[in-house]
Amino acid sequence: MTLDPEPLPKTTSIQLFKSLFLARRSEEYIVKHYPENLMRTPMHMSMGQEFVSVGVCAALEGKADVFASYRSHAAFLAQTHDTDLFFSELYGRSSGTGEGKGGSMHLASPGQGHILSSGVVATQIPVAVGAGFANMRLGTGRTAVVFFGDGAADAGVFWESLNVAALYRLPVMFVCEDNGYAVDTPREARQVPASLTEAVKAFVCDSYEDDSGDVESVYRLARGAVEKAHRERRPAFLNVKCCRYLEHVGTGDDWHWGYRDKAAVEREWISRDALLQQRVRLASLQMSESAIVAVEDEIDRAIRASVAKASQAPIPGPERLYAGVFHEKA
Amino acid sequence: MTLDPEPLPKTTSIQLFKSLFLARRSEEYIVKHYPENLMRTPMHMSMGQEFVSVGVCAALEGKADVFASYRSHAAFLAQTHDTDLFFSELYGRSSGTGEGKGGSMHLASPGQGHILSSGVVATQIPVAVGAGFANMRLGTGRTAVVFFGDGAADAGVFWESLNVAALYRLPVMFVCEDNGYAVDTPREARQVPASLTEAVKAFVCDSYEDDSGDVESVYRLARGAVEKAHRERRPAFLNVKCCRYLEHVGTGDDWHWGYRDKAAVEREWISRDALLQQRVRLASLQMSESAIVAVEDEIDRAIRASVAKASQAPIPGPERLYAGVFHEKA
Amino acid sequence: MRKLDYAGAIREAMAQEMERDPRVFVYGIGVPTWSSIFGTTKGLTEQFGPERCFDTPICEDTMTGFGLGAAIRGLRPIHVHIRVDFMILATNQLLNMVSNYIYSTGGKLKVPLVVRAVVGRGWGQGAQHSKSLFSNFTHIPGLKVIAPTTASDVKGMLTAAIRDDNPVICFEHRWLYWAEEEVPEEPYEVPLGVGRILRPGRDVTVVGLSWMNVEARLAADILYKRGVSVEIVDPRTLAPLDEDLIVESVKRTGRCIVADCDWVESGFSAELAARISEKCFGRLKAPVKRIGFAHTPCPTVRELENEFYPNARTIVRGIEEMLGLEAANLDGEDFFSHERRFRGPF
Amino acid sequence: MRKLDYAGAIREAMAQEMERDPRVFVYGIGVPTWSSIFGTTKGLTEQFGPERCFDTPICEDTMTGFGLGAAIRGLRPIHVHIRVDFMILATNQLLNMVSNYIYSTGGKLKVPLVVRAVVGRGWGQGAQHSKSLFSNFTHIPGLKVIAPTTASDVKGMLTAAIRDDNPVICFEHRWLYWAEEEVPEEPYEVPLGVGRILRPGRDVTVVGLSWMNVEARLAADILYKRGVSVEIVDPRTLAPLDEDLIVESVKRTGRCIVADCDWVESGFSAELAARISEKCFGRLKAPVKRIGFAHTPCPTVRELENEFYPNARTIVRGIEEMLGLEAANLDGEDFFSHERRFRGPF
Ligand SMILES: Cc1ncc(C[n+]2csc(CCOP(=O)(O)OP(=O)(O)O)c2C)c(N)n1
Ligand SMILES: Cc1ncc(C[n+]2csc(CCOP(=O)(O)OP(=O)(O)O)c2C)c(N)n1
Ligand SMILES: [Mg+2]
Ligand SMILES: [Mg+2]
Repeated sequence: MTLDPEPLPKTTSIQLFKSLFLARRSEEYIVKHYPENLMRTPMHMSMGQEFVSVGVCAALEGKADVFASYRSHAAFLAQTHDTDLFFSELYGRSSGTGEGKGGSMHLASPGQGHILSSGVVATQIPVAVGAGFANMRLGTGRTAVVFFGDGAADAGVFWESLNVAALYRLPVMFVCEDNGYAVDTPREARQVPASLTEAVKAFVCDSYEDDSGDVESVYRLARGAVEKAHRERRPAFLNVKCCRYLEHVGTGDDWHWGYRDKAAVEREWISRDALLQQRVRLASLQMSESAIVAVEDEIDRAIRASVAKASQAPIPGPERLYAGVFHEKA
Repeated sequence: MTLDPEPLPKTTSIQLFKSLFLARRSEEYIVKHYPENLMRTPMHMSMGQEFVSVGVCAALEGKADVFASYRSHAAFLAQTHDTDLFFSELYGRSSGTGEGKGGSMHLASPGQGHILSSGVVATQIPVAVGAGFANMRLGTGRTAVVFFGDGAADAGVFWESLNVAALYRLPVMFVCEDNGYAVDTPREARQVPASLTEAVKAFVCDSYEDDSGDVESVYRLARGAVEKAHRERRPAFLNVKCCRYLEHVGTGDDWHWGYRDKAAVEREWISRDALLQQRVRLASLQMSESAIVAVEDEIDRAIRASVAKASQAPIPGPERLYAGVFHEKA
Repeated sequence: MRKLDYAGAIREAMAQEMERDPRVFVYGIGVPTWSSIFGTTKGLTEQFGPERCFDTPICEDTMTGFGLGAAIRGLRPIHVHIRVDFMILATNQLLNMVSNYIYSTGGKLKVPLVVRAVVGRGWGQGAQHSKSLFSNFTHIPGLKVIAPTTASDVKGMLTAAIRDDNPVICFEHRWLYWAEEEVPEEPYEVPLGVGRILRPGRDVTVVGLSWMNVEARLAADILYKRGVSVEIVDPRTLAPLDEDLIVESVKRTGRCIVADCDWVESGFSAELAARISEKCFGRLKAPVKRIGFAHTPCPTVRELENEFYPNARTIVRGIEEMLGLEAANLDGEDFFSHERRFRGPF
Repeated sequence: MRKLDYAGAIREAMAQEMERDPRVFVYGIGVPTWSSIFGTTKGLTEQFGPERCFDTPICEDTMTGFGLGAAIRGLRPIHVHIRVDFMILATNQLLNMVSNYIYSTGGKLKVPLVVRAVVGRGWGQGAQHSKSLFSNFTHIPGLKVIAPTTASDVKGMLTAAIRDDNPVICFEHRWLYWAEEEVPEEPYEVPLGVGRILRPGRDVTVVGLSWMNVEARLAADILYKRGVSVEIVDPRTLAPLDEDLIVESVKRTGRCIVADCDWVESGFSAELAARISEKCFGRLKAPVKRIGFAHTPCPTVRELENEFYPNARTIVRGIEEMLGLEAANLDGEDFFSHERRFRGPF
């Protein structure tokens, strides 16, 4: 991977920071308030990994159809920036996209390009390929993007989907948020290929790897990749190394599980946290501390406002149980 | 692939010829008599491809647990040499291993190492991996061998199985009878990897390709591969190019489908038919025509005897319908 | 009116919808081959191009997710499986994704996906090419399930399915492909969720599923000669079910046989029998009887296959027993039998 | 006798069988993790080594075929799925391979494979972590299906399943894992295919499945105070079913409610209702009533979940209606509710 030496426009750097901060702060809110037992849905936190989806979604400038896993808080917010919908859904309110029926694992805002998250590993991958097919056939100019974990590459459907996307010459973006673990099982205990990035090359796609831990690096990579994918009419595979800071599911940590070393994780990842890095970068771009804080405050206010709205939004009434099993004409 | 320059022992060459002839002649019998509508089971003929399973099974000297697809007449006979069981099953008699319940697509003689053929593409592959695991754990010294078509490599379960076999360090033999088509769909219309043989290499297995069309070549390859698989404790992938002479299912030809060119097939494959080649080789090894004919006659007699037995064997009575859904203690 | 067979009616429904709506496309393993899924997809590639009628690699799970993705993003896919046994590979996508994509978005998404699955008896199909599994899908909320019996129904119902904004699984018994009927030439819809009385009668109701309606008609003809009047109700759509039609019929006749071409245990016949028993409580002169496959994997050998599969004879015997009639000698009857008509290899 | 909870009873059954028979092994995604499938596999890796208790890649279809292959070649695998929703990925191997391997060889092969699948309600599981799907497997000949309710039953039945030479799917409702009971320490078998009367009664039979037996007991306690005597029958094994026990009970009480923790339509409750209606024809004072999930995908939000899931209240109301009693005020009742006990995250 070669880094583009040109610096990004400052507005882009700020945009990326905002997006990272939005995801991080939203999850910090969840961590704090989850014990109140009002968000009664499992939480698979993105914390630490946000830069992957933030970088990719920003690169696609909204023209993405995003498919993601249960771990998709960051992807959802990176694509939609919609904390109203996000918190409404987590709090189980009528104002959520799934009116609370989906919860954290099934975030959806198709109109904004976050189609639907899925809780069954790898199931979202072929759906993205089909969406890519529709985009091609209908000439929408949109790009189907699928986010999944390294665990999803254990599954045959990943290989099938890559094959189909390449066979039908679809510019689908396969983005692996490679945090090295499926729950507590390291990749090496599940997959024999020494490198996924290398293994997929047999499937006529462009394969990229990024272990910078840096949102701008991912952004550049994704921009180049999507451009090439459309030009060459073939899928791109982005393997982005990252680290999940919290436990697999839940809002606490998991050092007591003993499968990974706290000190090592802090040294290798948390110390160069993507959000922190980006904040430092803004400073180096002559953005004043007060200007940065102003940005942060605005986001914090937006989150508080969304939470307040969500808390006051109606809970779906029992009559909604049977509604929406089939498509309801508007 | 390097060919062993040492000639094989003459007895081995004869053995391979016998095994090839047995499969070919058994199928020629089927072609002739299928229109009588007494073998009321679909027929996926091995004709043309027999040298693959014949070579591999011979190399394993009986110590194989064979799993195969619906196209497994040759594999069954190569492993068991049991035309009694074979024809009994095709004629739907109590004396077949499945007392006729299995038919052509579900040939089975577990005691002789042909475990069970399967009619759903690729389904037999992971089962072979499990058998390989049992063999390792129980120290049986046997080798799990799975035969499948190039179509099975479209399926994710193939990639999953390869991964699992390599991960658990199992010397499973994955043998692809690569006839280039799934029904009438050529491999290029289904798979993007330019070469399967190359693509699988990412999965920590030994990968071999053979396009000799020669049973002795396959035999040598398999001998080396199985020895290495056990030594290195990892799976082997053998991609053997071959040609299905007849239609996908049924006993006729399929030139009228138009997906392949008769003249080309005759030129590239039928003209160097493995059985013919092997017959020529025997002659070059100073085996007299009359000795060869004697071998052939003996096999012909065996087939006729098996057919006669099968025709006289009892048809399972209606009380057998409900028998054997669950294991029946002997 | 011109006559058309069931396979032709399917082909016509798809072709007309493809003509009408450029978003409709058909795909699946073997779809554009020479044998073209029993002729049901014949010529579609030539007519609409390989982008709208195409073959796929052998990966049913992925290709179902593919259909879902195409459906929610604006196309109207028809995915074809030459055996329901192969659709089983797509169970994950159908049960975990397709069925709840709409609900999880509060009813806002559309999933106009049609999945066609062939069922039925052939030439020694054996355990892996013979399943029906209707109930494994009617059990799942969010899926519509249809199983048309006649050529005119299949054309209209498939048309309705293609136009429906929800996932529909269409089960087609291969023996029906040859059944000819007068079928209107222009496109039309037979609404999903509406059953049909195939034959009115007084003494007993047979609720037939798919091919078993053909067997039921034959049974009814035979019994008619003995003065027994059989009503045949074809639900056509299995989910959502037209319960009223069935219940009204059974209330009238007081007796019911459910004839399914699937296993009885936990089959769709169980659902029917349970509903009818409940809704017709006190009106039944005899318990509801279920007819279906023997509870074994399907054997290959013909003699056991004949025991495995129910047919008109089974229905006749069931009705005789229910009415307390003596078992008639059926030797002279000419059972319409595709075992005889059908030859190998598949 | 010492008390043990259901999770501990499962663990003990597996550990004792692993001790007794070196061919037994346990595997599945997350099996040896810290959380060890709700504690049911805790310590087994330490005790028996990683060759006999191990984790796998995320590929359920392959790992099911793997179990089949190991089973027919001499081992006795136990494959664990932390949700039945993930076992769906293995439908192909279970329906096309595992269920007919024995039959296709004329009953000669052994397939001593146990598959454990967790079902049940958690903390806003949503549509993809909440299924039960009992009937999708009881529908299939060649599979045994069990769903033990009590700790002593699960130990004995799992032991019997491990010793069985046929494939057995064991459904475990996660709320049962905490249920304590006196459980014998030594290994023992509770034979498969034999049901159990959990509570004798006179007025109405509740046939409960899995967790619904706990709800049924609570309902029975409530109704007892009003002079209604409820009999609870737990089939325990769903296939093959102990029909006689159920039929005898319903013949005695004349009334029956089937309480399932699965969808009703085409569910196992349909099979039960169909059989009971048939076999108890003329002896029923009211139609058999089925209770189960609402026919929708499972919503995540608690308030709709509460509508989706049946419980003791649903059973009480069902019985009141069946007996023509007025609906009692249940406000004072302390419903044993794991929704309250259970906290996130999963
Ligand atoms: C098909 C399937 N099997 C098992 C599970 C249980 N499960 C949930 S998350 C997970 C780990 C997935 O790891 P990865 O794909 O790397 O994603 P990450 O959680 O690391 O983001 C597993 C095994 C599941 N959801 N789906
Ligand atoms: C899962 C599945 N999908 C579809 C089919 C239908 N089908 C039967 S054979 C076949 C082609 C398989 O080709 P290949 O694996 O190359 O084997 P070959 O017939 O060439 O020996 C197909 C698609 C099937 N049996 N199983
Ligand atoms: Mg991961
Ligand atoms: Mg092939």
